[in-house]
Amino acid sequence: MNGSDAREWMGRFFAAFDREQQTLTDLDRRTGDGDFGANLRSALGRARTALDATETATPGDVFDVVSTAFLNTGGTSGPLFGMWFRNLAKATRAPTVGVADLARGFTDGTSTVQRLGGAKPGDKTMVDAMAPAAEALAAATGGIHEALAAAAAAARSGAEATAELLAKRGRASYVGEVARGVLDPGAVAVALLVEAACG
Amino acid sequence: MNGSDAREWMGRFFAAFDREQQTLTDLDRRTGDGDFGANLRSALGRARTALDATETATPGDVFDVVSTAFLNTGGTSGPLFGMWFRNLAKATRAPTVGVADLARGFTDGTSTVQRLGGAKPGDKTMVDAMAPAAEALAAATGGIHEALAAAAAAARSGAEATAELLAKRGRASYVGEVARGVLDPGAVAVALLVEAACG
Amino acid sequence: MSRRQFLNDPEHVVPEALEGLVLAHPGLLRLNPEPAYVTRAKPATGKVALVSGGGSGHEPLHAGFVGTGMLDAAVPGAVFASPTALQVSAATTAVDTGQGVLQIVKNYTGDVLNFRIAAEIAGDEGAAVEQVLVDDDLASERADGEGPGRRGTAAVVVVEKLCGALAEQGAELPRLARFGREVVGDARSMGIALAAGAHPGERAPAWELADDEVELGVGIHGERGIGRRPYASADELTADLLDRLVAALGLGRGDGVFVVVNSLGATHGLELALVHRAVHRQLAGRGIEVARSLVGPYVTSLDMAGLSITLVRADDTRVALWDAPVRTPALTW
Amino acid sequence: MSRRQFLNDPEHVVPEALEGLVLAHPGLLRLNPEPAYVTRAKPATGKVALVSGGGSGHEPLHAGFVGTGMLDAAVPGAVFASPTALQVSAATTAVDTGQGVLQIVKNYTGDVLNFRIAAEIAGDEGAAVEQVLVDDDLASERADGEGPGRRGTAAVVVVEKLCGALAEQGAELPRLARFGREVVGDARSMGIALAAGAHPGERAPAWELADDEVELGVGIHGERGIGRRPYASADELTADLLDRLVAALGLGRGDGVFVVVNSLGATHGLELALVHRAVHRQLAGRGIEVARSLVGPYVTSLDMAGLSITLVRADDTRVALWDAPVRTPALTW
Ligand SMILES: Nc1ncnc2c1ncn2[C@@H]1O[C@H](COP(=O)(O)OP(=O)(O)O)[C@@H](O)[C@H]1O
Ligand SMILES: Nc1ncnc2c1ncn2[C@@H]1O[C@H](COP(=O)(O)OP(=O)(O)O)[C@@H](O)[C@H]1O
Ligand SMILES: [Mg+2]
Ligand SMILES: [Mg+2]
Ligand SMILES: [Mg+2]
Ligand SMILES: [Mg+2]
Repeated sequence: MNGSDAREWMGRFFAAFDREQQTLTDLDRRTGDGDFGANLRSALGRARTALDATETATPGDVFDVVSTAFLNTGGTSGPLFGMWFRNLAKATRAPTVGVADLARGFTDGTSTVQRLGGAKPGDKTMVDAMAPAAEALAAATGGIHEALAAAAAAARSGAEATAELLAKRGRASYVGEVARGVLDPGAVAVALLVEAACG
Repeated sequence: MNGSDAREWMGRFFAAFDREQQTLTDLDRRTGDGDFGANLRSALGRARTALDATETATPGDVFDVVSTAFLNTGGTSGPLFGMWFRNLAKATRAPTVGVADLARGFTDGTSTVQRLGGAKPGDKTMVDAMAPAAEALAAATGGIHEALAAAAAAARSGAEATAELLAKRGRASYVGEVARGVLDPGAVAVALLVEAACG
Repeated sequence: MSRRQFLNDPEHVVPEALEGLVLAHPGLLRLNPEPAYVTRAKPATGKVALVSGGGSGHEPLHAGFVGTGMLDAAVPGAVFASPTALQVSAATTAVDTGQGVLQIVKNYTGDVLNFRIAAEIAGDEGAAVEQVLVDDDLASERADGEGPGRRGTAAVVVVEKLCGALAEQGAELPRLARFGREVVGDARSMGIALAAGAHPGERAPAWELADDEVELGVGIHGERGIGRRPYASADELTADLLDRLVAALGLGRGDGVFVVVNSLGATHGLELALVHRAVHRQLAGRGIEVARSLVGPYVTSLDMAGLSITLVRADDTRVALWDAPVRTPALTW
Repeated sequence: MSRRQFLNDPEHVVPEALEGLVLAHPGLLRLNPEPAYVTRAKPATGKVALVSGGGSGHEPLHAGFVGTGMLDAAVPGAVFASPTALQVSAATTAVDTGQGVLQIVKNYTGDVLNFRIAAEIAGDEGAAVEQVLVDDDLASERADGEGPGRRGTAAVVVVEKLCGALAEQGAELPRLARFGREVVGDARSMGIALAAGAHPGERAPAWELADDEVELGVGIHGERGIGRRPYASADELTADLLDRLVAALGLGRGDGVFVVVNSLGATHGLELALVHRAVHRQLAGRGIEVARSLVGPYVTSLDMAGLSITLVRADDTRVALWDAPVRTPALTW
């Protein structure tokens, strides 16, 4: 994956979010405070504008821009996504990066999010999609496309599984049983992100 | 008039006020803000207590105590009466005082009230009773009893005449024609005061 | 809608608050309980003493401005009622050290009467007393010059600060009085309210406004103003007040002013700050320079939701006096 | 009942107010507009830098406490919302002069998260960063210790003052952080409200109370408290709060405390002063000495009609730090 692949990945992610924004907002309305779609839109809008205005060489350059956009956003998800991308950027400073680099970025990103947010897998948060995606990449043996496809599938099924969980962290923890059966919007957003990597 | 005569005068004034308090309040209710009775009661209550607790020799000592009580009172009438009594006290520092001393005290007191309050005779204020009383004393030729009786009559008719006047000063000036036909409470209080001097 | 306050007996609000204030500033203030007045904890010597006072309910005015570089004594009346003449004369003689006393009096009938009497009494007792009458409230100006004249409002803080600094420099009483009167002549204020306040112990605000109206030209005693105008943005409301103030003072390009953006009680710091921004920008747009500003609650009207804007002509002398050190509960630099 | 505020676009309240604040204190403050933070006009050198911040709506907190003897930078978020991680990290690296940075953070999930991220980022860029988490609000304490922990409220001003003074004396970062955490451990606050405030641009208060009720244990974001209690005299309400605070800190005869009687927004100076009198008398009755007090609006919750009482254990070292000079818009001596 080189710099322009990374750009295209982000472009597909923006487009996927545009399609799913309303769904994500509805999920946060049922499990949190309903601003997840708006928080993400402002972060991604800022990312899109900044990428358009910035020369980037390596994938890391691209992810730095996206990280900054998220870190300039309020809410809980903004700064956590920002730190996830920041770790991904640190692992992808070469002009062309491979599965091992991505795996390291995903893994470091996930552990940073866990450390900062205090959520463990199973707490019904974005971590429930991040962690399986990182594991899938780390375990991948084939080429980058197969690895990313495996990661995307893992993220999606992690996100799907959040429906059954009771939230332990974030606002959803305040509503308890009411959120049972509802997907966690942060985890769904992670699934969209990793799926977008597959082209 | 010696110190104990002055004390008795004040005692009769307190008693007259107790009788007329409600009437005075009603007059202020119709021409001003209705607190004249309460303002005077608090000043005279303080004067009564202070006189009971204070040794006095000359009439001036007595009037000083009353002056202080008035000057410790709010409203417009309190400080004006206080300064009137203060002038009377300055003129009556001898152990026994005569008509000339009283006339000087009344005259100085009236001009101080006029200077401070800016009211002229005919403005429907306490001055309309004070000024004729002072003039009557100044013009008196007989003994102190006749002089005080003449002053009392002059104060009373000055007070009665305020009914016909339109107020130029004080709160009564805000109500205009509505106060026509109503006596000015400050002027009535002056009449009570001077009448009390007659025993 | 009903208001409540933190209080015990409504009759005791003022003495209890005075006690609480002085307990918060033992190094700055002393309370004389009877008659009630507040003086500096460390009395000044060798200077003209400054005394102000008036009704309570305007806190931090006046007791909050007692201290080095400002007042020597403050004399509080009951809520919205003048202190008595003997309170004022007692405070006046207490702080006189032989250089005389400047009394700073807001123009209200009761205050004027009681301070004038107090000045005579203190004069009889040997104090040289001069008075500066503060009458900055543009809303109460009458074209025919009749009536009691403009009310005294937030400009009193500027007068107390500048005269306080000049007194600290050793200026003599006549010069101080002259200077204070010049400052007053160059000061105008105007207030605006979004909601009335309520008297301690009373649960209804003094008056109600329609949702789309604001009260223009309010004073500091809960009185209604000179009229209503439509509610509008802070920038527009500021422009309305500034237009009048600038015209009244005849300010133009190149002039400098002190600005006070004063909370009338319940107005939040965010609101005051953004109104100050509007004042600054609009004056700059007219070529008028803001020399110094005060933004905060200085002369309140109980818990009124409103603010006043004061402009006072500034020059180099006055700016130097403004910048001179001051150390009081409510103003320190 | 509907509230109104002085504002233009509700979205622009915070940047406009920041501009207005800094214009009022050009000698003290500088504004970095993007990302938004406020620093001292004259940066300090050779000392640990202090950075605080959090949601807006609490003015004068935090920008009002930037200056000599207190903060080096304040980072404001939107009303009641954390500043972003990059705002905080930008302010942190801007004021670091090589001695490191102490971040003072009120305990709210968003603030904690963003400050923690900011600390990592600033750390990556070479700044040594330590944090003091302020969690003084007794009402939000849970017996089981679960949940996000006690909220950070008015004790943050005491922490900023004392740490600010210690930093000015040249204390090193680890010692400053340790000291700050000790002060926090000795600090508890509790709030009480007579009426809720309203968000800029919103016309209804966040909640309504019955006429005979007060809200006990309110925070500083317009949340309801932990319960209602009957309206009562200021002395009784004060006793209710003090009982809890004294018990929580285990205070007894011979102990000394700092006291903050803090307006939550619309509470008048008269009310605050008389509550301070009650605090003083009631603590004296328990043999507890009030070493120093602050009485006024320090950490507000928009225009809430309410107040909080903070007690912080005082000792000679802390009193000396309290008394050290401070020069900021909202606290100066
Ligand atoms: N402590 C946490 N750790 C990891 N992820 C979290 C945590 N708290 C919340 N999240 C994620 O953030 C999402 C909500 O984000 P957002 O709406 O921006 O936050 P907020 O709760 O501040 O409104 C949740 O769906 C969840 O995935
Ligand atoms: N300017 C004035 N000069 C002289 N007497 C005045 C003046 N204004 C008011 N008075 C007197 O004061 C009386 C009212 O006194 P009071 O009720 O105590 O005053 P307030 O109007 O302050 O309530 C009036 O009846 C009138 O006699
Ligand atoms: Mg949300
Ligand atoms: Mg949210
Ligand atoms: Mg009356
Ligand atoms: Mg009256």
